[in-house]
Formats: sequence, structure tokens, C-alpha cells
Amino acid sequence: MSGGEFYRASSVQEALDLLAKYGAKAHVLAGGTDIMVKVNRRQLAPEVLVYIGECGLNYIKDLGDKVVIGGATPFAEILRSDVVKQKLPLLAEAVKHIGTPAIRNVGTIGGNLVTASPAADSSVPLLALGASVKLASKSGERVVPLEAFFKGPGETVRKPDELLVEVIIPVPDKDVKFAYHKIGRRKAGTLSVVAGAVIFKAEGGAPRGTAIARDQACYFEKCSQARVVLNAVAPTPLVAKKASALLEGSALDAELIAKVAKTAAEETSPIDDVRASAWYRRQASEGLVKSLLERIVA
Amino acid sequence: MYTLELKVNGRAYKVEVKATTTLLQVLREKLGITGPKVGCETGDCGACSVLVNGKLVKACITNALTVHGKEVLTVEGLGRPGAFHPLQLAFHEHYAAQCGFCTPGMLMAAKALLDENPKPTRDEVKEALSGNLCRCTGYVKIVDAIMAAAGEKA
Amino acid sequence: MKKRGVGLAVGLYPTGMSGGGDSSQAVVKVKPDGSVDLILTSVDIGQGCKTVLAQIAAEELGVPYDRVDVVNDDTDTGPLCFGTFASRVTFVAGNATKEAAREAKQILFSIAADKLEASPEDLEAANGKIYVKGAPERSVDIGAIAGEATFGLRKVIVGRGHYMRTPSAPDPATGKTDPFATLAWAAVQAEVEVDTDTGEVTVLRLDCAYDVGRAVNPLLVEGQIEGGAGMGVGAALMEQLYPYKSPVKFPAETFGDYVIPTAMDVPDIRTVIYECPSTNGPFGAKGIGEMTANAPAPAIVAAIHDAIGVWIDELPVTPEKVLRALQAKG
Amino acid sequence: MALNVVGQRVKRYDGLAHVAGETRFVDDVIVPGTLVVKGLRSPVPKGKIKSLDVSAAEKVPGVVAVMTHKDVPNNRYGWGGDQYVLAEDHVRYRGELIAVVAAENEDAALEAVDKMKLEIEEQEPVFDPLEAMKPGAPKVRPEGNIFMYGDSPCRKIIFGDVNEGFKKADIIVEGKYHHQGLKHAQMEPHVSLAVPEATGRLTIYTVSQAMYFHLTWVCNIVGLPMSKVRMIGGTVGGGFGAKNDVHADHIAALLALKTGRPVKWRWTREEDLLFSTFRGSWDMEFKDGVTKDGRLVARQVKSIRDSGAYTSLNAYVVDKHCFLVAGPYFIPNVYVEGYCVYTNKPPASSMRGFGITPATYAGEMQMNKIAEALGMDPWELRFKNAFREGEMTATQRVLDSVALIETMQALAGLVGKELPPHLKAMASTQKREG
Repeated sequence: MSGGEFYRASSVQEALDLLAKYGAKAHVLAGGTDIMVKVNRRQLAPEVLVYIGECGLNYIKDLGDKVVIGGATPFAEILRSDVVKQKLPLLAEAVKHIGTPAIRNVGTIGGNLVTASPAADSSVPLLALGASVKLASKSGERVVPLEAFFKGPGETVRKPDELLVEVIIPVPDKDVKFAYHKIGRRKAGTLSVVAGAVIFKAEGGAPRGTAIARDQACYFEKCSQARVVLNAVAPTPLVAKKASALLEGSALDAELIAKVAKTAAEETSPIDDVRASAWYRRQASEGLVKSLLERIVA
Repeated sequence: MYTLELKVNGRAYKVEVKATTTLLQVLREKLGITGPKVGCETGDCGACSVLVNGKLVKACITNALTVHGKEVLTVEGLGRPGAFHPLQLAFHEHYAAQCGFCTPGMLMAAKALLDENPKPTRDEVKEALSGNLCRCTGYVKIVDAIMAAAGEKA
Repeated sequence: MKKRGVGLAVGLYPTGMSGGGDSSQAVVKVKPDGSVDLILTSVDIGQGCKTVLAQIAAEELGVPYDRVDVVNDDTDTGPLCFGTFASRVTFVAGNATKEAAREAKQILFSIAADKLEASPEDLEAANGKIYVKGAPERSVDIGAIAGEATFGLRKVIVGRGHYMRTPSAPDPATGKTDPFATLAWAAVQAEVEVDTDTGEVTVLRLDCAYDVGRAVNPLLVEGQIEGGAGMGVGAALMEQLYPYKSPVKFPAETFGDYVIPTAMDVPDIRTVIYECPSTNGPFGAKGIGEMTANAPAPAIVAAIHDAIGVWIDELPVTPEKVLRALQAKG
Repeated sequence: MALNVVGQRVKRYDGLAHVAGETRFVDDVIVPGTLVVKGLRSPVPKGKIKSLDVSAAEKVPGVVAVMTHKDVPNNRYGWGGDQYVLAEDHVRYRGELIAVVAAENEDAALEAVDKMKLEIEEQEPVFDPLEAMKPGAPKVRPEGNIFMYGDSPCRKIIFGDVNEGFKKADIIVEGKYHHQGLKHAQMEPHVSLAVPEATGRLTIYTVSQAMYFHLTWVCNIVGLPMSKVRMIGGTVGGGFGAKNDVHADHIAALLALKTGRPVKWRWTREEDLLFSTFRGSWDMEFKDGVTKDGRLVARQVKSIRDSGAYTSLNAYVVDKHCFLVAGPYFIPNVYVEGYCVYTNKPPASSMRGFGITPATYAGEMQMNKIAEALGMDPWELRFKNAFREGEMTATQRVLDSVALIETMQALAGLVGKELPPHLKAMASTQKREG
């Protein structure tokens, strides 16, 4: 193990050239919060490291109806961004719970997605918001919806010569309702046991703070653009499609909340691991989705 | 081997490293700067925390070559006897250090916080320290010290 | 839904090795200007024994705290100490230190007695001076006496201390034994919030009262109490070496797997120290190091019961156990 | 007694060194030419070593020495004297050390470990102490799975007559509790640096919490008198009981003597979490007899300690537990059995609180359940039973400087709990009524 090769890409093009040259031998290094742990633990001896931290992929752009974030943008930048705070508050909320401050300073949104952990923290808000990722290679670019990006634990549709250069996030309507929560084993610096987000556009019903009470039949007359997302409960971060479909076009009442939560839990396929049992993950999925919906209507 | 040029605590260095050498290995093994500690080597404990261009990082999982051309600040550069940083004095005054192993990293996390947010709340301090584990203190007096230093800085 | 509750737990803790027989020794050496070296091999693992033992030596010798240096790093110079465990160092090494300081002081007193025209038994030392009891104006400087002892009288001003509790083996039939030097006492109240949907528990506060005999340094005692409380939170809620009680499945390999509390997990802690001096410790001190990690966990479990009406009899109380208990309750 | 320094909040003796980052921990001692250590550890929790061939390891460039148990002058050590420096014919836990290598760098040391050829016949392990106690369970050690206190498989404490006590009780409250296995999780890893001197002496920079114990063991293992070994330590980056057992000093010492070079062994955090000593778990059964007015009249306890594969401090831990498991209360009738049971885990040993931590946990769970069963305020129940001055523990120790009542009163003041007048007026020095 003499240490392999290190390349500092000064532009995206240079990075793509290196990936084209070395293919599967190359490991893309951004913040290193995943790769360097594996190196230290002797689980990985990369032949080629391609460092993309200073190649122009650190940006957040406001394009009106969407926000695009460069693949090598650290989470701390996303957290600081006024654009994200104003237009993507769900993402801002979720990013607060990623890692710890030092990890967020270097850990990048692209790295988090490409690593493809079933527990990837950024996947939950991004799937809820219907984000896509742009993959670039020497031979061109393609945009893949995030839902189609993950294939399994540690596996994505990214080809060895491709680089995740951008995350594209549609800006939801201003009156969209959402909630996010991460269950970890402690309050910080922990992989999620289950994390979830619910988002939908509500029509009818009373605005916040008025007297539409819990005992009234209906909180909102119609939900649309609904998504229920969970992570760490399936081989990939999960969009609970059936639960989302139940919400879509429906009037939201206590009965539907219970039904959506139960359905979301049924869509999970969790496993036992060091953090929690499959039993708990399924139970907690139901409780989590229920409490997210209740928080929205409260 | 690759040549790495960096500044640590204001002084310029040039060292030879491998593609996978960590910043912590450079500091401790090549430069003899032992304030940052080896606690876990997985980025979990924070005993190796330093600032790179003013930003808090875990030196144990920072690839050294990504620090090329940058400035590193360790506890040794924070303040020295006779010219301690207010945070160091506050840590001493408030008994924020017991065994002292996490202290160098803890101080750097505190500095990173106060540089960005000079008047934090207690909860903001706790959040800023959340990547720095301490098994001795229960964090109470560490938070006390940082709150006090924040007051003094104003 | 989030529910809150409070819970109480109390406890006791023995000072020193159970069964006795554990030694600590100390040597106190007075330099020609009255400065003091306290030499031993008691280990400071963060609890602060260098501070506490220096205080005890300073008190007994009547010199300021900053005139005592502690040399505890070397078995070539330091005499025997069994070690830093069993909440024993303040008590056992403290007693040895006090005895060593007293012996050194007696050498100084024997010289000061002539100067002050008093008997050594009538002398006291404080604030760097030796003076006649009841007549503080009749005093001499400890530094001056140390200088004269060293150069005038060619004395080596060294005191020796050794403390060891007589061993006591339990009777095989009844267990009858006198196993500890003294007991310290604890009472802790916890307040928690439980999320009944997810099973998550948040400790909102821990309030702690401890009898430590004599707090040689209240700052350090608080440090022990707060640190122990943090460890108690870990044991109560999250730490688990062998999940599912199965050692081969999912052993923790990193600090990401074996989770201990972060600054965000430990609640605000209030502390009150009660002092009921021991009859046999240095200045009445008792051991405090270990006991602080004990009462928080049962107090937290009791608070969870107060919040949601279930008893959880296995630590840690993970969200899973909370949900299972709530389901069993129906 | 007027005190000048004792009782003062003086600042930490080494506080300024800590905040300057100047406190020198063992890993901060840098000696040029120091060799690094890696170990071959058992891949299985239980097995018989059929063969071990280290010849290929010795040939790896950069390797300076390889050691097996044959190179160790005295291969047995530990608080119980039953541990092996390097495994001989059997391994009893996953991670048990079998061979070690000293090399110029980590890569060479790791390559050498990879090249050691170990043939091991895996045997059926037992992990759960409750299973290990059953007749016919796989044996962790030939002599059996239960530590013997003389002729007895358990420590027994008998005070009064527990059966008579239960007869006087109005209610019986029973409970079973599990206190999990825990790690110390001290921030400073296990590490040792051994430096041979030209005089034939050996200097060891140690993280030991108990330097003289480690000095004694190292001298015994390497076969040198205490005059030839010097331990330097005294400042440790957290211990909590982790550093009472010797983890690295003896190996660094052996390899330094063998190579004549400075040798450092720093355990990785992974090794620490998986293979170092820990707080063994406890399974505890309580049966308490209580009168209607809240007096405990009988307590029966059976406790089982998971001790891992070797004795270490476990027998002591069980003793300590048994002596005080009846808690901070005067209970006239007590019966306790404490078992120290071997399993195929790393040796459990000391951790902050020893056997009192699980005793406090289970005992206080019982008190809160008793209070609930009686419909009594948990504070009142404790005041009623709290030890008074001059009363006796279950080991017939007469108590002085008793202060539970006063400590609870102090807590009540802190939390703003209004105690009823009779509890406010109560004192440990008052003789118990009845």
C-alpha cells in the first residue's frame, strides 16, 4: 500500500477527463468524510483519488422556479444560504441534522447522494422536493430524477466515468405544507434510524392558528403534490408511493392521517442492524409519518 | 509522494505526503504538533479538530493534500502562555477541562462558533460542540466557559 | 404525542477498595524556601487528584496552594499507590498526603519552637507562617525556617505518609465483613419528555444532590457530578455494547456505532453538595468519583414511567423498548 | 476547624497546560526510530489453535520482530492471574491476542499480520451468562463457567432471616432487571511506549490508572526486577476503569526488549471497542417484602455478572455488588447471591461504579415500583427506609457519617419540592422508631 495517486481537478472538465481515463479505479474525493474513514479503517486503498473540492462545483444558484446546487457544495454552505432558507426551508431543516458542524463544513451534497447509503440524510428532503441530479461525463450530460438514481445500498445509476455535478431542486409553491424529523440514537452526530419528510399542497381548510380543531372532520379539503419519504427503512431511501397516493387529491382528516402512516410503514422493508431492529424501524415509520402529519395540521 | 505546502499557526511548511495521508498525520508525525489528538480516526470524536482557512474540520479524516496552500490553526496557534485566547482562559476559569484529551479540539470548535456567531445561546453552543465528544465533564462547564468567553469578547 | 414526567433515585457509594488492604503512600519534601514537592504515583485520569492532593498538602503544611508542586509521573521517584479506582484517591492518597505533610511540618515545628520559645505542640501553620496557637503575632515565616533547617541544621525536610485500611475478608457463610472506609450518599431527580409516536426520550433536566463528606474542591466535585450525570444519560438511553444481547451480531466498531452522549444529549444539570464529614477521611472527605454515574439511569427510567405509565426493566431504554412497552400496555 | 485551602474552588493544577494543548499524553511522546506494533487476534470467539506459522511474517521488509507465546518469559498475568499474554493452545474470545509484530511502519506490520498462517479449530461458544450457567453448556474454560468463591459458586450475604421477613410483609414486589454491557469510551485510546536504555533498564510511558500494578505485572511478564523498569505516567486522557487492566504496556515492553528499539503500541478505536475490557452486563432478580406503611422488611437478590472469558476484576466486582446491593436502606432481613459467570467475550473488568452501578439501578427500580404499589410518594418511601446513624448494613457493618436523609432534603430544596413537615424534621442522627 504505497498510497496511490492523487489528482487535484482544477475544472469540471479536468475531473471528467481523469474519470474517463481511470474509470472504476478512480475515487472521487470531495469532503472525504466517507472515503477517508474507509482509508483509515483499511477498508479502501484507492488507486486514484480525484479531488473535486476546488473545481468550481461549489455553488447555489437561484433560477426562479428551481434552485441548483453544485455537487461539491458542502452542507454548511447550504445551511448558510438565504436562497435555501427562503425557497427550500425543508432542505434547510433537514441539513441541520446532518452529521456535526465539522462534517457539514466539508461533507458535500453530491458525496452524500453518490455514497447511496440507505440512511443518506440529504435524500429525504431532496426526494420529497422531487429533485434531480445532473451526471456529467466526457461524452455528455444526463439528468436523472433522484428517485431513479439509487439502486441499492451503495449503488446508483452513476457510471464510473460520470460525476454528479449538480442537484436540481424544483421550488415548491409558497403555501406548501411540510414537516421533517430524524430519529437517531442521540441528538447529533448519528446516522438516522429512520428519518422522514411529508410534503403536500393544501387547499381549503383553515390557516394556521384558527379554530379548525382536531375534533373537526377535516383539516384540509384537498392535498396535492403529496410526497411521503423515509430513509433507512429500505435498500434505498424510500418514496412511499402508496402513502403519497393516498394523500394525493384527498381531504385530510384524522382517519386519513392514520391510514397514510400505516400505509407508509407497510411500504418499508427494513433490516436489523447496530442502530435498530427492523421491527422498530417499521413501527417508528408509522409513528413518524403520523406525527409529521399531525405537526402540519396542528 | 506529493509535496504539500501549507501554513500551520502562521508558519509555512513543505512536507512530502502520500495520496491518502491525513492532515492529522501531517501535524503530529511530520510537524510534531501534538495538540490535535488521535481519538478515533473516523471523524466521530473531534479530538483532532482544527481550523482550515477558519473552518472547523476533523483532521483525522481530512486528506492532507486537500489542505494544499491553506492555513491551519491548531490549539498551539490559538494562544500561548502569557497571551492566551479568552476561550483558553475561560476554559481554565470554569473548569471546562478534566482529563484534557478533548480540550484542544473542543477549543477549536468553540473558536469556530464564536468567529461566526459571537453571541450564541446555550443551545447554539451545544450544537456547535456536538461533534466533539467529552466523557469527563457532561459538557456543562464547557458550555459555561464558552458562554463566559462570548460575554467577554463583546 | 409528547409526555413529560419526573423520577427520583438515590444511592450510596463506598470509598476505597472493597475489602480494604489498598495502600497509597506519599512523600512530602520541603525546599529551602518553603516550597513543597508532593511526590506520589496516584494517577490523574481527569478527576483532578493533582489539584486535590496539592490542596490537602497545602492545608496541612500551612502554605499557599501555589507553593505545592505535585510529582506523580514516575515510579522511580514516587512511592506506592494502588491506583485511581474505587473512588479511593482523595481519601486514601489524601490521608497519606496529610500524614506526610504532618511529618514534614513536625520537622519545621521542632525548629520554629526554639525561635518562638514555645513547645512544638503549641504551634500551628497557616498562610506561609508558623505561629503560636492563640497568639498569631508570635510567628515565623515557613520559608525562613525551611532555609535554616536545610542549611543551618543540615536537615532533610521530608515527611512520609502511608494509608492502608486493614483488610477484611467476608465470612464465607454469612458474608459478614467490614468492607469499606466510609459511605457517600446521592439523590437525583430527572425530568424527561417521551414521544409516544416514535419512542424517543429526551432528558430535560437532571438535578443532583451529593454528600461528599468534605468537598476538598467544590468545583471539582461538581465536575464529577456533571460528568457522571452525562454517563448516566448514556447508560439510560443509548449505550449498548451488545445490541440484542447477542455478541456476534452488530458489535460496535466505531464511535459512530457505540454512541455516547453529545453536548446536545446531556441536559442542564443543577447540583447541590451536602457535607457530612467522614470520621476517617482527610478533613472529612469521602470518595465521589464513581457514584455520580449510578442514580441518573434509574431516575430517568422512573421519569419515563411517570410520563407514560410503563416500567422498562432493561437498559438502555431505547425508543424500541418504549414502543414495545406502550403496545404491551395497550 | 477553619480551613484555608481545603474547600476552596482553586483552579485545576494542570488546567493551563490542558488549555494550551501542552499536556503530554503518551501518544504525544515522540522518540526517533520507534517501531509500531500490530497484533494477530483470534478471528473466532472460541477455538483450539492447531498451528501457527509466522515465518512469512518475519520476512516482510520492515518487520523487526515477531513474537508468540513461546517468546514470553511468563505468559500468565492479570488481576485473576488467568490471562495469557499471547494465546497458547486455546482462544476464548474473538480478538484474543495470539501473536504480535514490531515493524518500522504500520503498513509493514499489517502486512506481516496478514501473512501469519493460523489454523484454528472453531468450537461452540457461549455468550449469554444465563445459558453458560446451565448444565451441559459449552465450557469457556475446562474448570467450568462459574467462578468459585472457595467452595461456593456464589458470594452469599445473609442478614437476619429473609423468609421470616417476607412473612411480616404486607406486599411482595418482585422484579427482574438487565443492566447492559458498556464501554468506558475514554477519549484517549490504549497506548504504550517502551524505550530500552543502554543501562539495561526499560522506560515505559503508560496510560495506566494503577502504575504500580502495571509495574508489577510487566516485571513479572518480562522477568525483570522493579529496579530495571521505570513507569512514566500519572496523567491519563480518561480512564473510568478501562486502564486498570494492562492492555499495551506488557507487549510494548516485550518487543522493546526483544528488538532493543523503542516500541509504541496504540490500539485503534475499533480494537478498543471490540476487544478491550468493558462493564459486563448484569441480570438481577429482586424480591422485596414491604409493610403497608412502607417499611422494607426483607430483600432477596440473585445477581449474575457476565464476566467474559477471564477473571480480571470480576470476582471483586461481584463482591462489591453483593456487599451493598441491599441499597442505602436499613433492611432487617437480607439474602443475596452473586455469581460471576464466564462467557466467550473479552474479559469484563472494572468500570466506574463497579458492581454498585447495577445495584443502584435495580434497587431504585424496585423502590419506585414499591412506591407505586403502595400508592406512596417515592420520596416518603425513601425517607422511611433510609439508613440512620449507627445502623447496620447486610454485611453487619455499623455505619457512621450517614446522610441520605439530609442529601434528599438538599435535593428537595434544589428542585423546589415541598416536603411534608415530618420529612423536613427527619435527621439521620435520630434513632429509628419501632
